[in-house]
Amino acid sequence: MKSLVLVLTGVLLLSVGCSKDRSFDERELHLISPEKIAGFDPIQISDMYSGNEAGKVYEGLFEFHPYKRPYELIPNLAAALPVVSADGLVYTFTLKKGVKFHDSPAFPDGKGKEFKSDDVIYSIKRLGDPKLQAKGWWLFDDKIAGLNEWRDKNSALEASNYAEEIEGLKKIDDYTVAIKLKRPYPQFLYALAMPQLFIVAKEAVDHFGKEFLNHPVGTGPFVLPVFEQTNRIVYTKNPTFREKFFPSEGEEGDDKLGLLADAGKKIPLVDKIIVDIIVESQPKWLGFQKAKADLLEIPKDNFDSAVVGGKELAPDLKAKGIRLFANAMLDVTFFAFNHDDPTFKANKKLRQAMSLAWDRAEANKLFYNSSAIEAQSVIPPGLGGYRKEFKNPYVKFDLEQAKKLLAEAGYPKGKGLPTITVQTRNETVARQIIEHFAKCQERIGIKVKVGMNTWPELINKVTKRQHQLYTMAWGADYPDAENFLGLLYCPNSSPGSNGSNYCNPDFDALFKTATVLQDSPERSSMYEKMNEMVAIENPWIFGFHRTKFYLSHAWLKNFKFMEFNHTQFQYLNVDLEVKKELSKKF
Amino acid sequence: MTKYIIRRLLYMIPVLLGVSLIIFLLFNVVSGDPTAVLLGKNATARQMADLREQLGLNKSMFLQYIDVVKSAFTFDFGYSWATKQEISQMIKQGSYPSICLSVPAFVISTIISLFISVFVAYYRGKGIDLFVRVVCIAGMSISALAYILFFQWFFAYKLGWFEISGFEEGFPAFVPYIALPAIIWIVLSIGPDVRFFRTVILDEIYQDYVRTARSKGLSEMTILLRHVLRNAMIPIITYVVIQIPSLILGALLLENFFSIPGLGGITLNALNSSDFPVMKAMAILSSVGYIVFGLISDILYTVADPRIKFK
Amino acid sequence: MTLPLLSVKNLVVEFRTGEGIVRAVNNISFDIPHGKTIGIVGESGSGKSVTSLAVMGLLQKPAAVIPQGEIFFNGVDLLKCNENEMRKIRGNQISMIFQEPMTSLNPVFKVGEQIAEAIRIHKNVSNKVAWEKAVHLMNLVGIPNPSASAHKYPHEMSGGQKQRVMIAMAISCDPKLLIADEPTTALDVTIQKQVLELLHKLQQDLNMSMMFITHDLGVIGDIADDVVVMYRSNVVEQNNAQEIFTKAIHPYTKGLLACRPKLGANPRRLLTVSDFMTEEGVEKTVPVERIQIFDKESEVIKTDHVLLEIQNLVTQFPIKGGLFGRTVDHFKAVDDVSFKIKKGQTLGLVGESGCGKTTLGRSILRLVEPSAGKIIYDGKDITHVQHEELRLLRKKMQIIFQDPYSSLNPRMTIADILMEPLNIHNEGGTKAQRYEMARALLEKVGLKASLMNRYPHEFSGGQRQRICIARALMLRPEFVICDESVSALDVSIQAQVLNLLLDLQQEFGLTYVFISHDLSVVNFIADEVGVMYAGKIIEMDKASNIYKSAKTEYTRALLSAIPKGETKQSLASLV
Amino acid sequence: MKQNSLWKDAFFRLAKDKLALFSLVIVLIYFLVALLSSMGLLASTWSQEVGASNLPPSLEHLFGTDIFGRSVLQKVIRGTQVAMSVGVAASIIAIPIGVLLGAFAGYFGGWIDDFVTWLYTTFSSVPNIMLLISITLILGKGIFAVYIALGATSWVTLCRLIRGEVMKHKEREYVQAAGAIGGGHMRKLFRHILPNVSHIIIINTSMQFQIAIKSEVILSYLGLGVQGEPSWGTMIDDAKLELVRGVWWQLAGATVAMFFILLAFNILSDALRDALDPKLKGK
Repeated sequence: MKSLVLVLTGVLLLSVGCSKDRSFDERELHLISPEKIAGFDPIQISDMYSGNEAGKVYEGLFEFHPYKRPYELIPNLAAALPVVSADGLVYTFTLKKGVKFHDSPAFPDGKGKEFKSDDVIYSIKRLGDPKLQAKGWWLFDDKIAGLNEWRDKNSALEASNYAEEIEGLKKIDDYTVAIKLKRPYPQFLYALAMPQLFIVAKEAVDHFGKEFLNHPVGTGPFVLPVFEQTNRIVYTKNPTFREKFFPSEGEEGDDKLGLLADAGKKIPLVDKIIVDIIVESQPKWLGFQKAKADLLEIPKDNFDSAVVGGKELAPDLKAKGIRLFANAMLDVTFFAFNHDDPTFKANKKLRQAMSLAWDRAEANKLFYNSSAIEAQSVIPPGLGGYRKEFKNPYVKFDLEQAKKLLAEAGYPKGKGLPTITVQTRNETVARQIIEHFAKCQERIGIKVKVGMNTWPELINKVTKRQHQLYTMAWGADYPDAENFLGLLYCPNSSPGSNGSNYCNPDFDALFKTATVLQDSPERSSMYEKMNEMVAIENPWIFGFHRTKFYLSHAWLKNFKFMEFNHTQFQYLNVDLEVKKELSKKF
Repeated sequence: MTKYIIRRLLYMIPVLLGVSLIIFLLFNVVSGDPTAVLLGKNATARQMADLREQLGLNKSMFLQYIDVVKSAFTFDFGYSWATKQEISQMIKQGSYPSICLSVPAFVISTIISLFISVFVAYYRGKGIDLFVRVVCIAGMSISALAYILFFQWFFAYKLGWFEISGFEEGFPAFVPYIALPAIIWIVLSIGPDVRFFRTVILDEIYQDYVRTARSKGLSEMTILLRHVLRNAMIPIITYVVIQIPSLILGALLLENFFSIPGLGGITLNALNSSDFPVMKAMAILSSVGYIVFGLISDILYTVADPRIKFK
Repeated sequence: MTLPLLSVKNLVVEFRTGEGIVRAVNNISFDIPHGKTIGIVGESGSGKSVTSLAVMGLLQKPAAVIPQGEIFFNGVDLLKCNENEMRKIRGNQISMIFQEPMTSLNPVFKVGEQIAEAIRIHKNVSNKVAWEKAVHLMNLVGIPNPSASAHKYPHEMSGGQKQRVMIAMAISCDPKLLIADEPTTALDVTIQKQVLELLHKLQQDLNMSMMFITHDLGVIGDIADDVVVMYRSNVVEQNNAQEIFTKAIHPYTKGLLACRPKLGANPRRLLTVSDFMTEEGVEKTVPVERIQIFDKESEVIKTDHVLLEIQNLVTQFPIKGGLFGRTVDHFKAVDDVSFKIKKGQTLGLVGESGCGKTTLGRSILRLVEPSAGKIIYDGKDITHVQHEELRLLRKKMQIIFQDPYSSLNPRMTIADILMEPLNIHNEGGTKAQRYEMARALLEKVGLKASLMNRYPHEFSGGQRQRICIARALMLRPEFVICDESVSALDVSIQAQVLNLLLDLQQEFGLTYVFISHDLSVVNFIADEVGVMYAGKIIEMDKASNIYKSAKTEYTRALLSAIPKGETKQSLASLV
Repeated sequence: MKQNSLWKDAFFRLAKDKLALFSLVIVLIYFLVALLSSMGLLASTWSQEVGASNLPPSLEHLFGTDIFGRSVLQKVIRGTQVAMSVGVAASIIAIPIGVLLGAFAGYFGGWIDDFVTWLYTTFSSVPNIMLLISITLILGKGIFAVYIALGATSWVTLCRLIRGEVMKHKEREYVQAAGAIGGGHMRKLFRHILPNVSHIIIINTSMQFQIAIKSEVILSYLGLGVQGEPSWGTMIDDAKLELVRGVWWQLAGATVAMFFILLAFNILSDALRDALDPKLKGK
């Protein structure tokens, strides 16, 4: 038995000793995903991290320009922007020619077939397939002529009939598709850039069946033959990838930063992408510092060790050539009242009092290292509809006024008000934010309690309207304020995205008119009006527009913060010389 | 003997039915509507209703129970709600890393604990015995989390002896990854193990046959290793074998912190996404493991203890 | 004169306990010459076992301390040997057998292996040779089919065989001294006799010295050359066996000799140690002869009223088997037993362990449900009465169990224990009155009333048995079953309890069924004796007749196995 | 001779063991702290700010302050109340179930025994952690759910132990004697057998207590535990994030508080077993 222990210890030490050295020959990109990846079926994707992975192997008709800001939609699988009919309902797309799907056993003789208009129609139909209950269905629900009818018809059938033609999805030839909308949908093209609308091949879906989600067969720059439920995903360069070149334009100043150095080169620029899934923040942080990853979204709790005084990169990190990226996000955090609850619905003053009692500056300091912007209303800066000058009179810290309003609301010093439970996700920071909120409310006499939920439970409570107050952050799906304003649109009430069930007929009327307009100064001013009108009503307690921080090692080239970054990774590059040189420091 | 095994195997049926019942009560009856989990934040009411129908949630309770029972006997657990993956496939893929971590850790910790217990039993009542006991108890009284946070930072990062996190398939590639979590596992389990083993060994040391062995002129160490340990093995085997099914689940926190893609991580993930089919599958899986290994430990009894004869 | 093999000089052994230092052996000295057997006799707690463990160097340290004394073995002071040296002596030159053969063998090793192990330690021989020697030894100690039996595990052997294995192990290295600590106490009387004979024979054949420890002077007479009598940690008398038996000097020895019921005489009362000396150990001056000893048959009042009649009683236990634990067969513990007891009489039931006598006793009381036959009590068939009727029956029929340690609830005070029967049957008036009754009865069985609020663990075995008797009598029963009620007691205590039982029978007019494995005890107390064997009563007669003219071979074997309390010369002639 | 019951006797034996006595005192102190806290006499102001955010331990703030400037010491005390209440509640639920089922099964045997054996085999077959997680998940979180979940899992061990012990005692002669004097089943079981196996309850409770405390910490850490009140688990959860910033005192406070009560319970349950279980007497 003793010898057994010796042998085991020996093996242990030996293998620890010969742990692998880094290679400097291959252009490998090392990334971290902070959440588990569900799978690679585009229509089932609902989170950003799964979208990022799918974006390495699949492509949509459009993508966002990697460097230009504000975000600009550029054709990806489409050859150009579509031709839109005068009534804005019919979009005609021309497709790129010669685009090949990945080689896969799904195709006859294993060679990837060419991408054609049938694939576009199939991929959209698939999103509406009632048998699949796609998570992305909301994007096209009641949008495309004939698609909802097709969906209803098929829900009674044994298997959905894809052969049936749909009025709104018309193949004109192999490289031209015409899509007819039911009503104007200005966000339509944005939707076509989203992971849910990545193009898949029918052959692959049929061949792999239920296992399709583990066998991504796309047209994208990287290939992944099989996805296994491991914590490491390794992509290799797609050898049959079409001719796609690095852009030569960007935002002003990008060339000075060296972001456009690779302009005109064929992409992708790296041979391999290795994604490690690391959930806990300590190993993520330690791993990055050991150069196990090239890029890191700074976990909030490691902020102080990375950033000195909220601005400068810590000297020890700087010495290693590490760079800091800080970018405002297109998001908003909020405490949403349930307007089904008469306590809140009729009582604007109560809502305002609670908003005034919350010390946002302190919260910002505690939770966001003072990097976030206090939200005056729903729309984040960077989107049309946001007006920098606008200040919500109830987004400030004023205990006196809060107390006054609370008394006017009928609850002097909080008397008569029951304890309010705020529902949130079971995450440490989420809990702490509410604890802080509760502490603030206690000052004016309102008792607040934390209710922790798993994500699905929280969704469940919100959709079933079983909450008083819940807190959440909303990130943009696409760069259009409609995505934010819709959160307060009455017809979107639960189970829709308006979890507060707030209804304001004036707002709704404006929303109806504005959202069918194409992007224009006129629309923006309507958005502004809505944004400010709803702000003083305080249907929510507005929180923050947050900032995202990234750290990258010196050898990572071409990285620029991107809100919709599914397709970003093909543009990244690794400088092997620098890596070799700097690696000595780790 | 064969009859006994058959009888015990047959007894698995009512226990499995019971386990299915508990799981059914917990996940099908008491718990709420899963459709929100499946459809994400932008679900429509219509979609939710359709999905309920498709998932068979409108079926009668009895039929739903039958489904649970069926899965307990066929191991066909269906598909995950959160990831849409086939659960048996997830289990298959997840068990390898879990086993890579848990089996060596378990074997080594058991062996080390046995050695320490024999050692302290030899010096029972002396200072060293008290010292080891106090260290064991003190070690048990510290939160596992504290060990994980500190060890990862110190041994993997500061000293760089091990990989910080991750996993690779194949021996010995996985060793640098599992070594540190395995060490934490060992540190965590030595305390309770030694405490239990020591008690068992001391129970035996005061038996009459030990006096007989002494009167033969055997040395104290020989008595401990040959006579006492052999008898103490009987309760130790049960204690050890019954832990094996929990090894399959791995260590939830360890796997999470070290990014080991094992069943523990899957379970934790399922918990966080209210993925009931996966949680059901894990519960059934570990219950079956528990029952099977319970039987194995009973059979091993006969090997260790000639007095027990099963009819 | 040659040096003795073992010489114990001024030995003192003390134990450090939580309560302080307890002296277990107080300055004793004795010798064991070459080739002789020394018997050490004394009741439990007298220090005799501690002495033997001190010789073996097996006292539990650090609790046990030897502050003084010397133990010379072949001229070497064992107390000065270190552990290594002691190990070479242990099992090799001095070996030991213990009281409990059931637990003294390691249950997970084959018996052959356990014997061979002892050989291997001390003799440099191969495994094979050691095993062969072990088989040979097993043959020597009379285990049938030794080469097959060597492969058996201890649990597969009977108690007697196990003790033979222990003996084989002890003699495996031809020791010069064999210490036997109560080697036969746990065995049936017929087996006891065989083991004694075996030990005696081996001692003679191998020319060993033997230190034979027992509480039973009767046994020692059969085997020892010299006897050392220990009492309360001291040696009170030592002499050669003949002298001890014929002219004991110390009152304790006299008491021990007198208190054992003898088959020949049938006295009304037994003499006890307390007849010879006071609690403090001072000899009583009243001449022993002045204590009256009657022949009991002459004066016991007899009636012809049959109190209990048993007709063809069968009690069987199911033997489970098969796939689902069905009952495949039955084991008949009591097999077609019939007898009658007249009021005021005592029926003795005697037999060896496993003969069904205990089950019979419990069947009569319906503590175990009989399978067939009839129990007729006071003219009424009680075989199937239930509930209230059965409860009322409990008032009339009582039982006193064997083990005084386990038959009292350790969590109840004596007062609670004694009053409980009254509470159950709601008798005896108020609580105070019940308490008074309990107190009176406690005094009647010879315990002080001041002990009422104590807990059982504070009492000695004999005292506990008195409490058990008191509890049984609280409801004034007519009929009492004594199930091995004195078997667990030291001989001198046993005599006291037997006397008490007789006194109570006299006073309350009780009818007893007295169950025991000890024929001499049964013979003393019973009017009529039934001999049980394999669930049946094979012989039944008046006590004196059984002794004088046993009809069955088995009874005669039982009788002859009873230690005679005579010296070993007589035994030697038997062998 | 003193007039001692076995309990008193055991207590005196325990009292002689200095370490055990010390542990007992620690346990009592924790109970006292928990009691005072629940009566609002201690740490009632835990939710108030006492200083700046994340102040390290100082004379003024013994355990430092947390992210909101609340006193970590007060949070630890409040957490003590939660931890102890969980232990107590779990025992209150588990003891009656475990003892009654175990006693009936052991005493009556037959189908009752079959049923109870089946019940606890089934319960013990489902891994505890799964059962805990599912129950809290389904009962909707909060301390009440934790009570129920821990109660529902901890009766099993007790039930099995009591059943085995009752089976042993049922054959003892003092129980037979109780039958012989006319005592019925209930009297035999409750008056005679149960008091004699009650030490099992004590020993088991002291072990289950620490399991309950540990489980509460893990559940709270997973976000399934106590809501809106400080518990050691949530404090450790907080600390997980704060540690890299060098804020170690919250973790230290909770860990130290947990360490001493677990240590005390561990030593105490060992000592209780030695003192109460006659089998181990003198070892």
